[in-house]
Amino acid sequence: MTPQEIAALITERFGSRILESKPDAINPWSAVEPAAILEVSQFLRADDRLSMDHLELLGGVDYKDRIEVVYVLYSMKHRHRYTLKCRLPREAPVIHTVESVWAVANWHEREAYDMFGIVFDGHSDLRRILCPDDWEGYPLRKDYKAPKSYRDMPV
Amino acid sequence: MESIARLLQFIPRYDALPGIVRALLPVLVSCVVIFAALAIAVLFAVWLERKVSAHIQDRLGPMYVGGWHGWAQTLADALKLLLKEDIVPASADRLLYKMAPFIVFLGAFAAFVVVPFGASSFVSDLNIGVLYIVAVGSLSVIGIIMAGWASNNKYSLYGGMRAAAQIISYEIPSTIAIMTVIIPVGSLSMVDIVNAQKGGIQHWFLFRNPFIFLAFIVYFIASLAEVNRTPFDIPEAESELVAGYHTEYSGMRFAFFFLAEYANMFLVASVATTLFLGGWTQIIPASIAPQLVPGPILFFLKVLVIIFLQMWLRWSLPRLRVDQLMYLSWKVLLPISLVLVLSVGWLAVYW
Amino acid sequence: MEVDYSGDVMTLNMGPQHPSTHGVLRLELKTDGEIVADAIPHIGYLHRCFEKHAENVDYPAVVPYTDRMDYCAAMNMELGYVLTVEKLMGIQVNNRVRCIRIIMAELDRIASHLIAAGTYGNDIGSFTPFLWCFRDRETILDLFEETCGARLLYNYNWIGGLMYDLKPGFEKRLIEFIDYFEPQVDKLNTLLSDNYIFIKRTAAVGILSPETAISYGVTGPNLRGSGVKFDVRKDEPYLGYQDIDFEIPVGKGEYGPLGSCWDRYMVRIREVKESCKIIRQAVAQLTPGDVHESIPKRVKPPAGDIYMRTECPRGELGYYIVSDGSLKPYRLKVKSPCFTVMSAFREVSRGTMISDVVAILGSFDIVLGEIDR
Amino acid sequence: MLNYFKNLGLGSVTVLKSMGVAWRHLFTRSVTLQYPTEKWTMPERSRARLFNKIEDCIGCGQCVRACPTNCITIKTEKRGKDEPEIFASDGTAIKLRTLTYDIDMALCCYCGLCTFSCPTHCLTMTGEYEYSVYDKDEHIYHFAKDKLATSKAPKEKVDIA
Repeated sequence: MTPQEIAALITERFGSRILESKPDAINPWSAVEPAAILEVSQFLRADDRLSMDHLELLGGVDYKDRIEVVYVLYSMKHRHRYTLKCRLPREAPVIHTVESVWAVANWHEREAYDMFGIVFDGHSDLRRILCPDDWEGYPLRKDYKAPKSYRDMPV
Repeated sequence: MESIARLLQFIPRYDALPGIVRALLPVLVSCVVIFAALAIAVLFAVWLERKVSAHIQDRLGPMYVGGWHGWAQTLADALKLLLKEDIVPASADRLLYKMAPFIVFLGAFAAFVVVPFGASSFVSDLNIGVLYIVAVGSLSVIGIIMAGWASNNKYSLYGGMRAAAQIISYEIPSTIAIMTVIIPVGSLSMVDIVNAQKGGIQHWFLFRNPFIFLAFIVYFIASLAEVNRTPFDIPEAESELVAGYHTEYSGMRFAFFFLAEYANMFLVASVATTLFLGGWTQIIPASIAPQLVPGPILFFLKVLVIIFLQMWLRWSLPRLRVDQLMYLSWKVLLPISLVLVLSVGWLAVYW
Repeated sequence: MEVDYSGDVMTLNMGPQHPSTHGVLRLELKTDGEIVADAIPHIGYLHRCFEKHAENVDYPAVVPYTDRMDYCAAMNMELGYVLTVEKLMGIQVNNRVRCIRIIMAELDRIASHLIAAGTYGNDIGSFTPFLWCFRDRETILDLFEETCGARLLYNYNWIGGLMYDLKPGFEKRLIEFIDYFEPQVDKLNTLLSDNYIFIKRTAAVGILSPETAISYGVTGPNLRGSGVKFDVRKDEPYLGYQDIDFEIPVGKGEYGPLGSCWDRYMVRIREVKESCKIIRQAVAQLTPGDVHESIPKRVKPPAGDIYMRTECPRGELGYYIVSDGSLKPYRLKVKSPCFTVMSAFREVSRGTMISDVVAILGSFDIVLGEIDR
Repeated sequence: MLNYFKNLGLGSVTVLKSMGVAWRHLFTRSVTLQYPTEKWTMPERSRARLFNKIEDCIGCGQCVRACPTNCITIKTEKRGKDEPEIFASDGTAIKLRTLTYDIDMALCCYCGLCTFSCPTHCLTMTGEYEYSVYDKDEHIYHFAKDKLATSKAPKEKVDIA
């Protein structure tokens, strides 16, 4: 399926819950309403025309006014790719987990939580993954200031 | 021991010494002689191991220390280990922890008492020599379990437990394989067994009948497991258990474990030589060529061949898993060795 | 293996300092005797803030940092990044650059798989293959060194071109090496891959079914070991891989269920041979040209985001770059193949033995530098 | 039962095969290089210790900008108008006097980006790789020191003249 077809398909299915679609961009994407992410993911995974069974990448991007969660999806069956984006408020980024759809999302979401402080609702084991458990702040946020020391050790 | 006792007669005023000293001195001296010989042999074996492994792996191995092909490397290493700090973990069981290496070494060392190195160079000719070796040789299990337990380290504990299970399992096929030799000789004395193989290569038990040849292979495999060599080195499997039961040991105590491992190799090689390769007896029958090489040297050479075989195996095979190890012992080696004993017995009765 | 774990469970910490965790990985094993009831991986001991670094340096200066992610296959790491930025900027490279990149990437793949095979032998307890593999890898590193001056962290692929052109006579030495190397693979097979003990240790262990593999985002040789014929080089070609004739080896489950450790290991060994084939073709396609031709004076991609992936030795390596039109990447996110494989580890290793945990970990061929970044 | 013996046979045969390969390797030539006494020749493109030929340095600071790890520190001042014009060996006029040119080799990541950005090619990576030290501060190489001394000397001469 071409990106245009995918975009048309999910817009048709979810209507206004797809906020914006750019299927002609170099990396075709659709912005999804955060509350609908689980439904959209389940549809993308289960639908035979799409069968996006491979979550290639899940990561956050801090756009200073908002935080985006990016889902890059790929279908091993149809060999096509599509990107979903969810825009979250910067103060309290909360979104439902897609762990139940793609098992790999577990670790990716932990990393996004670790780096951006995005809370994934319903995640089975939301702990920091790369930074120490008692690390303060979310390092990849643009306003992050690196601490001078960690447990009395100079950083 | 007799020859040492005879040598001791040359000490001035030997007869004037108290009786207890005269009784104990030959024992002590022979202990020292065996210990020294064993230590040198072990140092040599370690050097050989490094060289064999290096050349199999397209390397050179130690080249500098001592000049010629790094012959003094192991000596230097041993000295270094003796000078190193002896660390005892804070929560270790101190007494057991300190005893363990010596018990492991004791097992290997004490068994050499009955090994006949030459026609008259042996400490004692016990009439139950083989039984003694089997009994004393497995003493090292106790030391290994002690080390594993006392270190208070989970990896050590795993190593100790694995070693216990492994060594005890493999005692059985190895002992049964030894029985194939005892049946035709009819004696448990090591000296008798060697004497039964005198007169050249065709008289060695290895080549006497095919069943004993197979028994030799069974014994060799089982003995590899008994001394924890690859492919059966699961008690100290470095990729799984770090260093197994001697993870926490350092310095001299570690050196003792190391020494014991190689002394054990020598022990099983000596037993294999004595039982299957004719011990110190000549390779070529006296009727064909003059027998120039002294017995002890010949014995040592035969032992070396087996040790080389052990090293060669070690550097070409991967390691087994615990359950596969048990499978090999109980389901492969044990039935085979039982069949072999029955066959040899049948031959002895009806041939 | 169905085991009742009602007995006492002991926690065994494997790592971060452990000989077979391939770096500083910590595995929290819940063991019942030799059986592992649960294996929880803890990562992050080698976290070097690569993504944060990348936001603070220019586009060309990110390349040395990408080298340091997967230090066993640095050439492929930087290739992925460079191709992503080139795609974002719309730079076309000439044929010579393309062929040299293929040659270098495949040589690096061989070198990386040699490490994988060698250390895997070491994990299983056979030390000799390790040094045989390193001996041959050394020759590859020599080739790299004479071309770009570094042995491990190359910084050779630049945005729009290459650091240096090949030295005269490189092709000849390369073909000589390939001729020498191909029989060595068979030797390795005799020594290790076909060894019965090795097969017994690996063939029925660590089964990763195709469905689990895809769900966990497992890629590369690990996915192909599960029998899924998927290779980015063929399925989403870059660098003109579509014109090169090579096979995608997949696990066939010769000695047990499909997707075992042995399958994954064997896919790598077979891939090495395919890489030799690719190198021969790429050398034949080499044409004269200037490798600095399309290097831009200033790397300033247009605003936008892009995701691109390449097939690196450990799986598909994806770069997600958000550019705001400045000289520095606004956001750079790496999809690391080892990271996703590692998340499947817990699933695979449940109910195995301690020795199997080591075997499974080795068969995944992880590099902690890439997991932790 | 048949399977049992088949496995036994397969096991023995493959073990013997492995041993055979290992045996042949006992007698192949080893690849070891006896390092401190034998050394390999470094290819001319080797990237090891940085070297700055300070006489050619125009103090432009391109290298500082190119460096991903900020291991180069450079401090310059404008040369006086009355000072004689000096040129780098490729003919570029040197307008700045380099007061400090320090490279911290402990921070260097050996990427070589600085050498490519250098307009006069005075900053190069040499093949020198044996420079371990006991104190990590000794890894900071001060290239400008000599220049300072020499640049002061002519000034005095000018005064006298």
